[in-house]
Amino acid sequence: MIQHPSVPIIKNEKLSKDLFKIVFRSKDLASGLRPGNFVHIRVSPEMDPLFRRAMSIYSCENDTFSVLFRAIGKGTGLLSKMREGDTVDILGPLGNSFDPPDKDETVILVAGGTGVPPLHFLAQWLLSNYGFDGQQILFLCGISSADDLPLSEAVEHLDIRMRTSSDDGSVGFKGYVSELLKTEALPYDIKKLRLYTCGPVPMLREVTKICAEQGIRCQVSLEGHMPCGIGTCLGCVVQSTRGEDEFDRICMEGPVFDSNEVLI
Amino acid sequence: MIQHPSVPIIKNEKLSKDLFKIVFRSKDLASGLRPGNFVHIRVSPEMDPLFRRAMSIYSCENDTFSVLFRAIGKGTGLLSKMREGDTVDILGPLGNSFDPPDKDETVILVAGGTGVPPLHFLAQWLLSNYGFDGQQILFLCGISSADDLPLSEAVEHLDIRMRTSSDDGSVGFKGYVSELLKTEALPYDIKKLRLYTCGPVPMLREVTKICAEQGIRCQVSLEGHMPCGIGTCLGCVVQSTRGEDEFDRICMEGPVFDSNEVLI
Amino acid sequence: MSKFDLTVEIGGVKFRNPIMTASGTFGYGEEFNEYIDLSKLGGIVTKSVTLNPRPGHKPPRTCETAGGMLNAIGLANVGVDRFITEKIPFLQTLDTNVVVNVAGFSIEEYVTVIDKLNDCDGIAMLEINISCPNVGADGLEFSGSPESAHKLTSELQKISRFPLIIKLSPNVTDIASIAKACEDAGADALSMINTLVGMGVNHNTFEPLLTNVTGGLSGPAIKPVALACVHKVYRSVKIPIIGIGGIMDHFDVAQFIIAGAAAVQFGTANFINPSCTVDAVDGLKNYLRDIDIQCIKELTGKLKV
Amino acid sequence: MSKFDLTVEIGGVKFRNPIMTASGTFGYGEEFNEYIDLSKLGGIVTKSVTLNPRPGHKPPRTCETAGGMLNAIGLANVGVDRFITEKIPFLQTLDTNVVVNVAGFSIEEYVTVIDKLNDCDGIAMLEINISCPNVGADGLEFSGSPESAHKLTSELQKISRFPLIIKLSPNVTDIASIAKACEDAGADALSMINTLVGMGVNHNTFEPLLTNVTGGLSGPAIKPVALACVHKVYRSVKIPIIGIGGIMDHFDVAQFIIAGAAAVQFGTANFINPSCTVDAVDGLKNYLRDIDIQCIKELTGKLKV
Ligand SMILES: Cc1cc2nc3c(=O)[nH]c(=O)nc-3n(C[C@H](O)[C@H](O)[C@H](O)COP(=O)(O)OP(=O)(O)OC[C@H]3O[C@@H](n4cnc5c(N)ncnc54)[C@H](O)[C@@H]3O)c2cc1C
Ligand SMILES: Cc1cc2nc3c(=O)[nH]c(=O)nc-3n(C[C@H](O)[C@H](O)[C@H](O)COP(=O)(O)OP(=O)(O)OC[C@H]3O[C@@H](n4cnc5c(N)ncnc54)[C@H](O)[C@@H]3O)c2cc1C
Ligand SMILES: Cc1cc2nc3c(=O)[nH]c(=O)nc-3n(C[C@H](O)[C@H](O)[C@H](O)COP(=O)(O)O)c2cc1C
Ligand SMILES: Cc1cc2nc3c(=O)[nH]c(=O)nc-3n(C[C@H](O)[C@H](O)[C@H](O)COP(=O)(O)O)c2cc1C
Ligand code: FES
Ligand code: FES
Repeated sequence: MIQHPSVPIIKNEKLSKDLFKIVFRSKDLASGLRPGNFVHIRVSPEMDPLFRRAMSIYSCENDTFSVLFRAIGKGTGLLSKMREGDTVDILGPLGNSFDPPDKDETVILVAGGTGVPPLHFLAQWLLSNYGFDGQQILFLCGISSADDLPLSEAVEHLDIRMRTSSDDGSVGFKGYVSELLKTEALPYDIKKLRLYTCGPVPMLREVTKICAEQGIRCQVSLEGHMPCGIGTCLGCVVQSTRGEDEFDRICMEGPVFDSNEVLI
Repeated sequence: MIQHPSVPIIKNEKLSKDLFKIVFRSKDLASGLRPGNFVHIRVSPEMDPLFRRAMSIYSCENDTFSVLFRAIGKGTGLLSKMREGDTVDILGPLGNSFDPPDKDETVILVAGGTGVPPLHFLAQWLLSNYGFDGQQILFLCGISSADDLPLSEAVEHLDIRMRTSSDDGSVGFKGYVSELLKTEALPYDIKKLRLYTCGPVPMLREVTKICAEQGIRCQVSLEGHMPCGIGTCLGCVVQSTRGEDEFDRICMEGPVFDSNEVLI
Repeated sequence: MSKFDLTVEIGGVKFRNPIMTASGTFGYGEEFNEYIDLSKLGGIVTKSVTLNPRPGHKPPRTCETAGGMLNAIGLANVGVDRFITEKIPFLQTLDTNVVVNVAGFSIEEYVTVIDKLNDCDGIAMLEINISCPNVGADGLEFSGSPESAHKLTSELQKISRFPLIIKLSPNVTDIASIAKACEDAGADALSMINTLVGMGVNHNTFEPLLTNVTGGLSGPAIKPVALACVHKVYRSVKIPIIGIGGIMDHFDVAQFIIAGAAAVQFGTANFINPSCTVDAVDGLKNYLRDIDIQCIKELTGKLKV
Repeated sequence: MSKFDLTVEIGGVKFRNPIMTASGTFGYGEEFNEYIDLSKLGGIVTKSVTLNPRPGHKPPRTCETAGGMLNAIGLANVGVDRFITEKIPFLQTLDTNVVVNVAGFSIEEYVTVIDKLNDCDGIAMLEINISCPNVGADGLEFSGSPESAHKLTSELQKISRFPLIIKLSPNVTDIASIAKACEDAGADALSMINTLVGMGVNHNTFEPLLTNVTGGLSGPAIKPVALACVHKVYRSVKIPIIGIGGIMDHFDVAQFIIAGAAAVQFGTANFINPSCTVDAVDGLKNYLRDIDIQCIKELTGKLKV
C-alpha cells in the first residue's frame, strides 16, 4: 500500500462509446494486487478535479495490471483521454480482498455494469492461483443493453461458465441479472455455494436479499465517495449491521464485505 | 472577435526544453488576425486553471495560424501537452494591432524572448501585405542563451536583416538586445525610422527609453494578467501617461501602445 | 420547447428567465453584445456606479486561484453623471431588464446617486452593493450588522423610484440576520453572495499578488459557500433571493434555485466563457424537460431536507 | 542543507520544522505511518477528540467541489477514554510533536476532556477546536464572538497542563477581534482557518450532497481566504499563528509564513498526496536556499505592504 508517483500507461483502449481499458506497468503494484483490491488514481496534476479516482482491478499479469471503466464524469473523462506513455500517480494496493471459497465449492459471480472488473480478476485468480476448474465458476453478467457488450466480452475469454442478461433484452436473458440469478442458482446445493457480487446499489440490494432468503454465503464489493482511500478522512463509510451508529470505512474495512455486515 | 469553441490543433512541435509551436486550423480566425492581435485560449475544460491564456500570433496563412510559446506554468504546461486532433476553445481575434509604417520607412523590430512571435507576424505581414523589401526590416532578436535558439531560428527563414544577441554571449552579440539596438539604430535617419518592440518589461523600459531619448517612433506590445481578454473585467490595465488615475485595458486599448502613451 | 415557463418575477418586475449577469463582470453590456444575444437574458446588472468617477486600484488587480480568482478592481467606474449620459442610452436599446448596481461610501452618496437615476428611463431595478470588500474600513459599514443594513435599506427604499435588490456580503457571522433586517426595512429582493475576502502572496518577491493586498474571491471555488448562504437566508426571509457565486452552467443555476433562489447571476463565468449565460438559458429548458417540471418557479426551494 | 534552520517555537514548544498535519485529515497518524516518515514532520495534530465517542453523521459525508471538498464527518471519534487507552500509546512512540485537538459542546466538556488528557504523557500541546461548523447551533457558540472565545480560552488555560492553540473559524465578521480576545485570555497560539460553511446540491435528486446538508469547505479553493485571515490576525496579535487552509506544497507554506504564520498545517492535501508534508519539508529547504534566508523564523510576516 504505497504511493507510486509515476506509473506509465502502456495502453488505453476504447471499448465502446464510454468504456475504456487502461493497462499500466508497475511490477510493485502488479505483484501486490489481490482480487477486490483497488487503486486510487490521481487523474490531474491540477486542483480540479481534486480527488483521486478509485478503480478496481480488472486483470493483473507479471508486471502489468489493468482497469476497465466507464467515463461518466470529469475524472474518468480525463482518464479516458490519457495515452500510451503518459504517467499517473497511483496509490495501491488498497482495501481488502475477497475471502477465498473452499476448493469444493461452486462460485457464482454476479456482476452488474462496471461491477464486472473486480469479479473478472477474482475469476482469473481462482483459476490460476486456487486451482479452480472453469466448470466450478458461473459468471452472471448484467448489462443494460448491447452498447455494453464489451463488458461481457471482457469476461468471455475465460474458460468458465457464463450467462449474460440485459435490461432491454438486446443481449442474452432479458431482465435484471438478479432475476437470472434466481433461476441459475436453483440447481445448486446452497451449502456448497459461494456468491460474490459487485454492481449498482439497487442490484446489490436485490442480490443480497436473494442470498439472505436462500441462505447463500455472499460477499459484496462496494463503491463510495473516497477522498483519501487510505482510511484517514472517514468520508467513505457505510452503515454497519452492528448498530445504527456503527460505520465501516469502505476503503479500509472494505471494499469487500460479507453481505450481512453492512446496510447497503 | 468571436468565440470559436472547437478549434483543432494540427501540429504541436516541441522546439526546445520549454518552447513549443502549435498550429491551429480555423479559417474564420486565420482570415481575421492582424499583427499585434492575440487569441485567448481555454487550456482546460475543468476549473483549474480557470482563466484562458493569452497568446500572440506567430504566423498566419490561409486557414491556419500558429502560436509560439514557452511552457512556464500550469496553463502553458497543459497547452504544451496537447496533441494533433485535440480541439480547444479560442476567443479571437482580440486586441488592436500595430500601426503600419510608411512605405519608405525603415522598420526595426526589437524582440526579447517570447516577444518574438508577434514581431515575426508583423514582419511577415509587412513583406506580404505591405510590399516591404526585406532590406527595410531589421529584426533584433534578444535571447538569454543558446537554449533559446529556436526563437531566433523562428525568424531566420524570413528574408530580412537580422541580428541576434544573447545575455550570456553563447549566440550572437553578448549583452542585452537594447545594447544592440543602440549601435544598430545609429546609421539610420531617425525621421524615417519606425520601431516595434515586445518582450520582458525591463527590456521594454530600456528600449522605450532609448527611443524617447533619440526621438524614434516606437510601439510596444504589452502583456498583462487577463481574466477576460474582452474588456469587461478591468483587470488587465496599464497606467496611462494621461495621468495618475488613468488606466488603459491591455486587452482592448492594447496590447499595442505608442510607447509614450503608457507607463510600463 | 416553448411549453417550459422560465419567467420569474422579482419585486414586481417580470424577467424572461432567471438568468442575469453579475455586476462588474459584464461591463455595461457593450462588449458582450458582440458575443451573445442580450435579449435572451433575463437581465443584466451593470458595474457598480458611484457618485464620483473612480479610476480603481493600481494593477495588478486580479489573479487566478484554484478554481477561482481574486479581484481588487476598486469599484472603477465612470461615475453616475457620465453613466447617465454615456451608458444609459445604449442600455435603453436593450431588450432585457437592466439592473443598475449602485455603490457608495455613505448613505448620502447612495441617496444622491439614486436621485439622479430616478430621472432615467430604461432601468428595471436597482441593486445596492452594500458589501464591496475592496474599499476602506473593510467595506463593511453597511453589510456588517443588521442595524446598519436596516438603516441603509430603509433610507434608500424611501427615495428610490425603482424596486431595490440588496446585495449581501458573505463575510459575516450570520448572513440570515442581515437578510432579515433588509427584508424588514422593505427590500424587494436580496442578492448573494458578493466576493469573499481573500489574498494572494508571491513567495518569490514577498509581495501581495494584488496591489491592494486583499481582494474579492469569486468563481467556482466559492459556489459551496454561496449555496449555503442562499439556503440559510431562504429559510429566514420571504422576499426573492438572487443566487450568485461560482455559477458556470445551467446545472449550477438549478442547484441555486433548488437551494432557494428565484433567479441567479453569472459573474466570473463570463470571463471564461462569454456565452455561458445564453448557453445556460437553453440548457435550463432541457433540464426542466428532463426533470419534468413546467415552471422554473416551482423549483425554488425544492431541496429535500 | 543542514545549514538551514527550519525550527520554530510555539508556546514554548520547539518544532523541528513548521510543518504539521491538520486535525481530522491525518487520523491518529497510524495510517500515514506506512506512507511517510513521521519523524520528519514538525508535528501532527490528531482528529478532534470529544468527551463521548461520536459515530459521526450518516453518509454521504464528503463531496468534491471545484478546487476543494466539503465534509460533514460530524466529529466522529472514539471519545477521550478510548483515545487515551487506544491511541496515545502509539502516539507516544512517535518522534514528533503530538498536538491533541479537543472539541466540545460546553465549557464543562472541554474541561473534562482536558482534565483527562492532563494525566497523559507524550502530548506537546492541545489545539482547541472552537469552531467546528458541522455540529448544532451553527457550532459557533464559542468562535462567533470575542466574549465567548475569551471565556472559553481563559477557563481552559486555567486547567490545562499543556500550552493551548485556539483554532479559529473563518465564518465570522471579524476574525481579528476574536483572535485578540483569545490572546487576551492567555492563548499560547492561534491556528486558522477551520473550514468555511458550504453546501452542495444534487440537481437530479434535489437532495443535498451531504446528509448533514451543510459541511465544511476545505482545500486549495479556500487558500486565499485563509491567507487573508492570517494576515489580518497577524497585524492584531503577538502570539504565534499557525496557518491552515488549502496548503498543498512548500510554496504555499512559504506564502502563509510570509503573510504572518509561524507554522502551518496540511489538511485536505494529505488525501490527495499522502507524502505532501514530507515533500514540503524538503522543498522548504531548497526554497530557503533560493531566497537566501537562513532561518525560517525570519520569514514570518515579511510581506511587503
Ligand atoms: C473501490 C471502488 C472501485 C471502483 N471500481 C470501478 C471500476 O472498476 N470501473 C469503473 O468504471 N468504476 C469504478 N468505480 C467507480 C469510479 O470510481 C467512479 O466512476 C469515478 O470516481 C467517477 O469519477 P468522475 O469524475 O468521472 O465522475 P463525477 O461524477 O464527475 O465525480 C464526482 C465525484 O463523485 C465521485 N464518484 C462518482 N461516482 C462514484 C462511484 N460510483 N464510486 C465512487 N465515487 C464516485 C468521484 O470520485 C468524484 O469525487 C469504483 C469505485 C470505488 C469506490
Ligand atoms: C497579449 C498577450 C500575448 C502573449 N503572447 C505570448 C506568446 O506569444 N508567447 C508566450 O510564450 N507567451 C505569451 N504571453 C504570455 C502568456 O500568456 C503567459 O506565459 C501565460 O499566461 C502563462 O500561463 P501559465 O499558466 O503557464 O503560467 P502561470 O504562472 O501558472 O500563470 C498564473 C497566472 O498568471 C498569468 N500570467 C503569467 N504570466 C503571464 C504573462 N506573461 N502575461 C499574462 N499573464 C500571465 C496566467 O495567465 C495565469 O492567470 C502573452 C500574454 C499576453 C497578455
Ligand atoms: C472582476 C470583478 C468585478 C466585480 N465588480 C463588482 C462590482 O462592481 N459591484 C458588485 O456588486 N459586485 C462586483 N463583483 C462581484 C460579482 O458581482 C459577484 O457577486 C461575485 O463575483 C460572485 O459571483 P461569481 O463567482 O459568479 O463571480 C465583481 C466581481 C469580479 C470578479
Ligand atoms: C475530512 C475533514 C475532517 C476534519 N475534521 C476536523 C476535526 O475533527 N477537527 C478540526 O479542528 N478540524 C477538522 N477539519 C478541518 C481541518 O483541520 C482544516 O482546518 C481545514 O480542512 C482547512 O485546511 P485544508 O484546506 O488544508 O484542508 C477537518 C477537515 C476535513 C477535510
Ligand atoms: S476514503 Fe478516506 S476513509 Fe475511506
Ligand atoms: S482582461 Fe478583462 S478587461 Fe482586459
